[in-house]
Order: sequence, then C-alpha cells, then structure tokens
Amino acid sequence: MRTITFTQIIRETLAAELRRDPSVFLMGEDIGVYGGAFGVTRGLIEEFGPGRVRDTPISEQALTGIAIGAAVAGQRPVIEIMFMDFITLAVDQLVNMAAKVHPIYGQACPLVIRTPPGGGRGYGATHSQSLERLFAGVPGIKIAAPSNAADASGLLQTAIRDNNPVLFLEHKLLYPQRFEVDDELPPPIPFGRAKVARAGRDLTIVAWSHMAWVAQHAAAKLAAEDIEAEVIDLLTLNPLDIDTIVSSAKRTGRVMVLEEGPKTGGFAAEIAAQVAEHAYEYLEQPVRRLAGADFPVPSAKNLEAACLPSLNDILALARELVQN
Amino acid sequence: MRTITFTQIIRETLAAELRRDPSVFLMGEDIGVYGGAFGVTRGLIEEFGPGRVRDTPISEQALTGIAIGAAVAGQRPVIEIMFMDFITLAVDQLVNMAAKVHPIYGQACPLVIRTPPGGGRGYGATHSQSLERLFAGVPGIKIAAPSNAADASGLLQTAIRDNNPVLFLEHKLLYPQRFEVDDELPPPIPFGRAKVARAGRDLTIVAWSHMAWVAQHAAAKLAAEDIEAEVIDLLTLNPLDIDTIVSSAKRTGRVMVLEEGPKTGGFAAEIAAQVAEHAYEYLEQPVRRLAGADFPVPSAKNLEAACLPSLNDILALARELVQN
Amino acid sequence: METLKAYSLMLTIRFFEEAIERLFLEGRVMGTAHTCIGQEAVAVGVAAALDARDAMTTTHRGHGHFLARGADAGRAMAELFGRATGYSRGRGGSQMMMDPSIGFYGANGITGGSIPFATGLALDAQMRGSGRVTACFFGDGASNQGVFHESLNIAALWKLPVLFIAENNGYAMSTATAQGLANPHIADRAASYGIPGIRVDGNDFCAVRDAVASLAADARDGNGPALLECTTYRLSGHSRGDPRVYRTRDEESAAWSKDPILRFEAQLKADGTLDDDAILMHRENARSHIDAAVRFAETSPLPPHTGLTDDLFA
Amino acid sequence: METLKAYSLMLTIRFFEEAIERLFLEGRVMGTAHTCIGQEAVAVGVAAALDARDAMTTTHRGHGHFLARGADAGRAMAELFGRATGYSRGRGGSQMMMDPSIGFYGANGITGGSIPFATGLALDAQMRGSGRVTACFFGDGASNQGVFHESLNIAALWKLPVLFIAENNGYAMSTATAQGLANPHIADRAASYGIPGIRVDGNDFCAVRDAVASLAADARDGNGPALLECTTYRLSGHSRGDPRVYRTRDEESAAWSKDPILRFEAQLKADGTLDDDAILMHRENARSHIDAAVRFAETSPLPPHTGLTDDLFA
Ligand SMILES: Cc1ncc(C[n+]2csc(CCOP(=O)(O)OP(=O)(O)O)c2C)c(N)n1
Ligand SMILES: Cc1ncc(C[n+]2csc(CCOP(=O)(O)OP(=O)(O)O)c2C)c(N)n1
Ligand SMILES: [Mg+2]
Ligand SMILES: [Mg+2]
Repeated sequence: MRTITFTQIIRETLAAELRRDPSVFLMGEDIGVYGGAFGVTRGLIEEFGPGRVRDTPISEQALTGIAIGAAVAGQRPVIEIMFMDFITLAVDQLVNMAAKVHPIYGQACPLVIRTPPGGGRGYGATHSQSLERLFAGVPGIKIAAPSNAADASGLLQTAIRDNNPVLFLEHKLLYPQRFEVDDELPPPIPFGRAKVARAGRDLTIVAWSHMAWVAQHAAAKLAAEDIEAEVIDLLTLNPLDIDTIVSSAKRTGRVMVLEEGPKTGGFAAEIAAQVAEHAYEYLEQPVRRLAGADFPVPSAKNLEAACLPSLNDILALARELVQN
Repeated sequence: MRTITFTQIIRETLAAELRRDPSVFLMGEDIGVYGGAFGVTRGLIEEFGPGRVRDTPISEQALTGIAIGAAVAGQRPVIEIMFMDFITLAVDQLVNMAAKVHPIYGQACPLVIRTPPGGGRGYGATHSQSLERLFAGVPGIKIAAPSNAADASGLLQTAIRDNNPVLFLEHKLLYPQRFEVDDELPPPIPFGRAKVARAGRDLTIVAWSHMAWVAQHAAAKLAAEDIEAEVIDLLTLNPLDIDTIVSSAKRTGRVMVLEEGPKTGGFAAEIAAQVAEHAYEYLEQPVRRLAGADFPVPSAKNLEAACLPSLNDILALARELVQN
Repeated sequence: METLKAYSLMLTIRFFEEAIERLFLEGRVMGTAHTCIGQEAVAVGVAAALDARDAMTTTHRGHGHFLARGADAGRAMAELFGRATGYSRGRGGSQMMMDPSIGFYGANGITGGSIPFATGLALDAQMRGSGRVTACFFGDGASNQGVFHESLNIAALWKLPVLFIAENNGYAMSTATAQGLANPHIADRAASYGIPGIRVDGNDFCAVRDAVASLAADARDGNGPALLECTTYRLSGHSRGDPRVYRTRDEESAAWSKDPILRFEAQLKADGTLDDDAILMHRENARSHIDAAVRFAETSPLPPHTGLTDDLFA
Repeated sequence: METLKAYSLMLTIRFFEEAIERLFLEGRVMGTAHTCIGQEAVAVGVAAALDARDAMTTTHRGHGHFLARGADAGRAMAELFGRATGYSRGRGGSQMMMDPSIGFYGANGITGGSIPFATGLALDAQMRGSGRVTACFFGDGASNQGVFHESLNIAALWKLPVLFIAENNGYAMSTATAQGLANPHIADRAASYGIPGIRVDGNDFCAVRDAVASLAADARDGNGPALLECTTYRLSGHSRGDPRVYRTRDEESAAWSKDPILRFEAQLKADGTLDDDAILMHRENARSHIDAAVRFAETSPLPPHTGLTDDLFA
C-alpha cells in the first residue's frame, strides 16, 4: 500500500496506458512542459515526447474534432479540456460527430475527454461548472466520474480501452487529495457497475465524483448519530447501474441523490425518476435531490459556499429523511 | 377568426414586434431573401430592410455572441439558428456568456434564440434533435416551447420583451400546421404558467412543443374510450409551472410526461422528479416518462418512427396507467 | 486515374444527382439531399490525383465526392432510400455515409464539421508514417466557421498531410460568396497559416487534378497542408425545393454554358479521345448504371427497426 | 488623455497588479487572477486614444484595461476580495467585471469569448449611429479560437466600428506565440478579411496610442474594423503560482530591460516632462492609491449570500 494523490494516480495511469499501447496519445492545451493547468500530465512529455503528449493552440473545437478523426482512423486519443466549462466549445463535435460515429456510421470512436468540473476554489462562474448534464442526455457518450484514486485509475484504463467516446470527470477538488492505494495500479474497472462505497440500512445516498467523496464523509458522521447511510458511488453515469441503486432503495426505502451542479435539469433528476419508477412501492418517501443552487457559481467564498451542496446540508437532509 | 399556419403567425408576430420596437432586429443564416430554411421570415426583409433582417455568414458561434453584445448594449436581437442541432456551436456563448450576464454582471441581456427542434422529416441525426436538454439545466436561460399558433405568438411577444436570454422552440412539424386564431394577434402570454389544454380526471399528460399537440390528439382519442386525460401544455420549461402540474397530478393520481428527445437525461426526468417530490402521497403509481429512444434519430422513415414517441405509444401507456 | 474513367465518373455523378432530384419530385425518396450538379470536375479532379491509400472527407453535398472516390452507386442510392443495404443501413441518409475501406470518411450534416475530422485523419497518417494524404472538402460558406480557422492553424503548425479543398460554388444556400466572406478569395486565407493558398478553375478537371497532384506530393513529402480553392457553380438548387430567388435565371444560363461535363467532352473530342458515338455510349452506360442503382435501392429491404439501441455503442 | 495621466495610470496598473500578486501569496485573496505586468503601455495606449462614448472589452488578464478605462481601483480590488462593494458584488471575481457606465464590458473567463461580444457592441453602435468605437482586447492565444475568425469576418463584412487589439505578449500560458500560431504574425490574419492589419511595439505607449487614434478615426468614419497587433511581453507568470518552466530567466531579464514603464519614464525625462522628484511623487501617489484600494476592499462587507437565486433573471 501507498499514499497517492488523485493527480498522481491519473498521471501514472496515463503513463502506463501510453506505454502499453502505442496508439494512445494525449492532446490538450499546455499539457506538455507546463503539465496542464492542474499538473496532471507533468513529466509525461519528457518520457513520451511531444508526438504523444501534444500541446495544442487554444482551439477546443478543433482539438476535439481532430481527436475524433484520429480515433476513427484507429488511434486512441486522450484529450484534456483544461476546465470543464470550456467543453461548451466542443459540444458540436461531441454531440454531432463523436456520439454519432458508431450508431450511424458503424465505426468505432475510441476517444477519452478528461476534464475537471466543479467549484470550491473560488474560480468563478466560468471555471467552476459541473456540466455533465450537457452530455448525460446525449446517446452515444459514456461518462465516468470517479471519487477516489483507485477508481480513477481503473476507470481511466477502461475508458482508454473502450471503443467509444468517454467523458472522464476529474473533479478539481479531488486532485490534491491523498488516497491509500495498492503499489500496483488497480485493474480496469468495468463501466456500468456502481459501487456500494459504504453499506447501510437507513437511507441510500447516491452520488458521483467529488460529491461521492463528500457523501462518504457524511455517512461516517451520520454513523456517529446511529444513522447508517448506504453510499452508492455511481462510477459511471452512462452506462448507469440503476439496478444497484434500486436494490439499495428497496432495502432502505429512503433515497437522497447528490449533485454538485444546479438542481434543475441535472442528472440527479434522471436517477430520481428511475428510482421512483422501479422502487415505487418500497419508498417510504419521495426521492430527494440535494444539489447546487440554480445560479452560476459565484467567486466570493461565502457566495460560492452558499451555492454548492455542503456536508452539513447532507447531514441535515439525512436526518430529515430518517425522521420521517 | 381565421386559419393560419404556425409559420405564418410567427412571421406576423416578428413583423409586429419589429414595427413596435425599433430596437428589435433579426439575425440568422439565409433569413433575408431566402426567408430562412423553413420560410418563417419570408418577406420581412422587404418591409424592414437588411439592417433589421440581417443575413449572416455560417458562423453560429459569432452570430450568437454578437447578438449577446448587442443585447447588453440595449438592442433586442432575435436570432434564428436554422436547425436546433446547430445550436451546439453556440453553447459556449449561451452558457458562459448570455446566461451569466444578469446574475454576475447585473446587466440585462434581452436576446431571443428561435430554433426548430425535432424529427419526423427524415432529415437524419444532425437535423432532428430535440436539444432543450442542453439548456434546461443551465440557470439563466429561459425556454419557451409552444404547441400551437396562438401560444407561439403570445409567447414570442413575451420572449422578445423579456430582458433575459430566451430559447424559443419552433418544432419543425408544427410549421405547416394550420390553427384557428383571432384576427388580431393575441396578447403576450406570461412565462411560467402552464396551460391545461384539456381537462380530464383520469390521468395527467404533461408535454411541450410538438408533443403537447400530439398529446391533445391522443386525449381526444382516449375520450372515445372513456378515458379522460388532462393535458398540460407547459408553454415554458424555464420558468417551470410546477404548481399546475402538481395540482393536476394530485387530482388524477396518474402522470405521464412526454418528451420527444431521448429518454435518458431529458427534461421529463426533471418533471417526474418534481412531481414525485410534491405529489407523492397522491400518486396511484409512479410518474411514467414516454420519450424518444436512446439513439440518434435515424433518417430512414421506419427507423425514425421507431425512435420517436408516437400517438399509439401514448394511447397504450395511457390505457396501462388507468388500468393499474 | 485514366481520363476516360474520370469522364465516366463525372457522368455517373451527374446522372446520380439528376436521378435524386427526380426521385424527390416523385416522392420516392424522402428527407433531404443536396446535389452537386455543375461541380463534378472538382470531385473527380481531386479523386483522380489521390492514391488508394489516401483519405477524403466530404460535406452535406457529398454524393459526387463519394462516387468519385469509388462508392457503389447502388449502396449510396439505397442509403437515400433508407434501406438496409445503404452505406449507413438507412440510419444516415444523404449527409451521413462513410466507407473507410475506400478511405472515405463522410460528413455529418454540420457545415464545416468535417474539417477537424480530416485534420485528425492527417494526424493519424503522420503518426503512422503511412504516407496517406487526406483531401478535405468544404464549401465557401463552411470556410466562415470558426473550426475552419482552428483546424488550418493546427494542421499548418504540425505540418499535417491534409489538403483543404474549398469548393467555392458561388453560394452558401442563398448567400453569395461575397456576402459571406469579407474577402471572397478563400485562397487568401492561407496566408494566416503560412501555407500555400491556390485558386484554380474548378470546372476544369485537368486543372483541379494537376493542382491536387502537386499539393499532395508536397504534403506526402512532409511539407504540410495547403488550401486549394476551386471556383465552380452550383447549377442545382441548394436542396430540394429551392426556388433560387437569390439569383437570376440569366446568371444560371451563363453558368450552364460552363458546364464542366460539356467542357470536358469538348476537350476530349478536340484531342481525339472521344467521338460522338463514344460520348453517347458513355452517357448511356452511366445512365444505366444509375438506373440499376435506383432499382437496387428500391428493391432492397427496409432496415430492421428493432434492436437499434443495443447497437448504440461499439 | 494627458501624458502625465497616462503615466500615472500605468503606475496604478503596475502597483495594482503587484499588490494582487502579494495578496495571493499572503493568502488574503483567493481564487485566481492574471496580472498584466509589462503590458501596461498597451492598456493605457488604447485607452488614451478612445473617447468617453467608446467601448472596450477585455480578457482574463483585464485589470489593466479596466483601470486604464477609468475603473475605480477600490471597487476592482473589492471584487478580487469577494466583497459586496466589488464591481460584480463578489459574484464575478478577477475575470468577470463590467461597468457599462464607463463603456467597459468586461470578459467572461473564456479565452476569446469577448470577441463576438465586442463585435455586437459595434453592431449596436452602427445601428444607433452613435459614433462609438469598440476596442476589443484579446491575446495571441485567443486569436486561435474559431470565434476570432468568425467575428472578424462578420465585422469586416458589415464594416462595424470595432478595433481588434491583439496583445501578443509572447505566450498563451506556456505556449509561445510561434508554437500556437502557424504564422506568428497576428496582423497578417487581417488579410483574410480584407481589413488593415498593423503591428506596433506594444511597449511604446505613444506608438499604441497613435495607431489606435488613427484606426479609431477610420472606424468612426465608417471604414470598418482593423486588426492591431501590439507586441509586448508578459513579465508576470500566467497566473498565480506559475513556475514559468517554459521560458528562461535570461529571456525574462531581457524583457524586463524593455519594461514599458521605465521606458516611458526615460522618455518623459528626456523630453523634460518629468524629473526624478516628480517620478518619485507619481510613484508614491500611485502606491498610496493602491494601498487605499486594498484597505477599501478589505474593510468592505461580504456580499449577502441569501436571495441569490431570486436575482438570476433581470
Ligand atoms: C452548422 C450548420 N449551419 C448551417 C447549416 C445549414 N446549411 C446546410 S448547407 C449550407 C450552406 C453551405 O454552404 P457551402 O459551405 O458554401 O456549401 P454548398 O452548399 O455551397 O455546397 C447551410 C447554411 C448546417 N447544415 N450546419
Ligand atoms: C476556452 C478557454 N480555453 C482555455 C482557457 C485557459 N486559459 C486561460 S488564459 C489562457 C492563455 C491565453 O493566452 P492569450 O490569449 O495569449 O492571453 P494571455 O494570457 O497571454 O494574456 C488559457 C489557455 C480558457 N480560459 N478558456
Ligand atoms: Mg457554396
Ligand atoms: Mg498571450
């Protein structure tokens, strides 16, 4: 065992995949010598050279489209979009091209888009968004959203080996966090199997990415109050492992879905809708969503905190759920 | 009273607004002499000239951004995105700029984006999408989605007079449809008030845009089977009139939400989640969503039909709902 | 490519497109399509200069490019008819067909959408050292999309083997080139990226072929991309049902007098390659080729409409 | 704008930026910010050539532009401190401030995002006939965004009164201009749109001011947009905590020797406008101006964190 940051394990995983398969290459803005805005790719250009760790101009639309073309031609590009907010510039290429490659043309499109969503760093309204909602409703794009180092590695390996476009979320608050992991990188983790990160009988908390990490902290605190929360960490939003969620919901009868992005129109709604459809008679009360405010993420610390779901919000809602 | 197509009433409404307020102007690709891909603006350039009916190059991102700048400076641009699929190119400008103008900078941004979503014409996977889901989860953008001529006119007037970005959906299957309307254009219709398009006691059907039109046909057929469906036509998705939906749900206890776009990650999920939260004890069974397939809209007629929700699907689900 | 092969491909394209226009009018084909009548010399000129290993991307107006590259007319037609035998099994329609086995990577219906894709194919070729050159078609209108700028800049920076072929056919829908481009000479845009920008008469098969051959050789030698502007004219309407109010019938007649096929025929007659009989024969062959394609398409089965969602992912 | 006013604005900007770097190090300011040390002559040179009615848009590196345009340093600083008195009431932070009352329309943190916005301001000016010219700042890196191309094309087509001011400061984050632009002369890109493309030494206040004055007059006369490339150097790191591994300390020292402020001072001394005492006094005034701004910011109240969602829409 060893301790490693989320940043480091992603870097190691990228390095391992670059070594394993010559068709894997990285592309993004300032990912070479600079190592990326969050330092994830630091050092990789030294080992793999500028041909496989490609710095691009500031051209998110083209760099994404170029990756799609290269992917269809048989490469396995892993691109970095520096902040998830900038993926708005690549929506056309992802929605109208990448997502259509297999269903319409019958070709593979092995492409990974790594990008950090999320607030909490005071970066303001265009550097803090959780925009998985832009793609969660687009058939043809897989979405992985790990909450810890080991899962990030296993999921990233799967993403890179997958023959479809995979949006890979690396929440910026996770980057500096340290996790205990095996000395060896974990094996690939299959997509579409959610993880019961903590078992519990009193309520189910469904979450992904950084919120799944927060949820586990919340569950530990709740345990001290004799509330046993089951935490389901989705790992992937598409494919969605609704079965694991539903079977937990049937056992606990109380479900909270967490989401960092604004409440309205988020992916938590999809989960809530599916749970209600599939576990209807087992629910003691309606599925509750705890999510961000319907407002852009402001930069001032106190405003930002007010707009994002907090540990305390989770504790409060958990108590309310079990009391009813 | 007179009969008018959806296309015609939008054209008349645009003309009336152009006459009423000199700060209103139109901008889009081939909207001048050509009259737009669907002919909506035909004839307007003759009356208002090329300064107020502005043809642009094929540059969706810039034309949207230019409209935002002009709007903040005090104009009231009404832009046309020829097919909704192309709005993917303007997501950055809408999400990162237009939606932030008031909450962050405290300025008004009176902008209307008119665009036709939807399938049914065999246009294929990049000319048939219903992409309101890209914006339904973005705080700061209003969405109107009429299902008939009178509502389209009233909502469009409101949209143009609103001080915020409004995405205005004109489903392409509605354009040629004929509707009975008053000789005068109707008054503006306030946003955020859903319409009970048909009253009924047995089940509630929630829909918007073209699906709300189909829902009314379905309800008429169901009435012949003694099933009285209440049809709620949202008119606007944001603001969402959840109260009207919930009070209907409480009366009928059975709710179906229709959506043309793919089921997963759509706006129907949001409605289902909210109804479940607010009408929980009144529901006889879980809210059901009837939506498009999780697949791009194919071009072949039979494939396209298989991917979009049909009248018969609605009838079948309605029967199932009332039988349970 | 042999000259007569090129000539007969131009005829095939013309008759394919004419058939489509007819079939739409007759209601036998649905959806939409954009025909390239008048632009055949660009498609065939480019294809004639490429190798088998090379690649091509196209636009919404792509039947000509696809046929020039060697597509089966029957399967292309079947796609327009929405049949199981179509290149996209009826899922794609006119604007979305691909056949990597002949180096043809299609379009997606988004104006300009294939420009970065082509650039990515060229990146793949460079990484593999495959010697492949990619020809990327796009229209005058598409050259106003931001992704054109982004892609050319990157292709030039990385010296990727891609030829950007602008089909300046006078119009983007109803927008005349000079109404869409502040500087209507697309080739001038090459200077922004420090690459060659060349303009040729796109109705002259030989001029197109020779220009592409020379630029492709440069690209293969590692000298990077180039921008080739082919001036031509879209004799057809933009898409079905276009009343063409944005231009005069006089202008169109003048353009018809420069029909690249008649021009090529005259040239081939002048140099003794063809006589009137041979022309007739070629025309007849091309026509029956298309007739057969239509029959094949129309008698092909519909695609199965079940199980689609299971085929979403690779 | 008077010369001494310009000089003191340059000092104000420099000290504002230095204060920010210090405040970040001390942990008194959070989030992120991009300082423009070394680029003051561009900001002030452009501002000096504009009228009160004119407009300006900026970039992520925008404090200098804002102060040059007349922003209150205290309110700008308060925005960085996340206070209620900040230009965006603490909602925007360093990258998102706007003040239409002085014709300043901000940026949004998206590289290149303001280019079409500025074009839209110019469209508004043209429609009103207000005589307003808009100065649109963007970096060398931003000039690779597609929306740059789209916006310049439209501005040129419609002859909009907008000046596209490229601050070529040598780098886009870690990417040297020649690594990001296939042709590193941004001004050359003007040819694609048939507009003037001019390059000036951006560290020379007078050169910038004079170039802008002349182009602004042209734009006001209805001659349309122009592209002005101002070459300069970002003496600061890209943003806080940038270790600047992508360039050498030698290169930086060479650039420091071209510090636009020292240069301007030398010039003003040479022509007799300033002596050493006056320089000291100006520097001291600017410093205490910034000290006061920091005090104002730090003692300002936090913004109320309730009721935000009620203020989403206008
Ligand atoms: C992003 C996008 N915008 C608009 C359209 C609608 N459209 C289809 S073809 C076309 C004109 C394209 O002009 P050009 O690039 O010159 O090609 P041409 O049609 O002349 O072959 C337009 C506007 C589209 N398909 N995609
Ligand atoms: C769309 C987008 N892509 C990337 C970034 C990250 N980023 C911020 S500033 C910057 C460099 C910009 O370079 P340039 O335009 O030259 O301006 P400079 O920083 O040199 O002033 C980058 C890559 C961003 N903010 N937005
Ligand atoms: Mg054209
Ligand atoms: Mg720069």
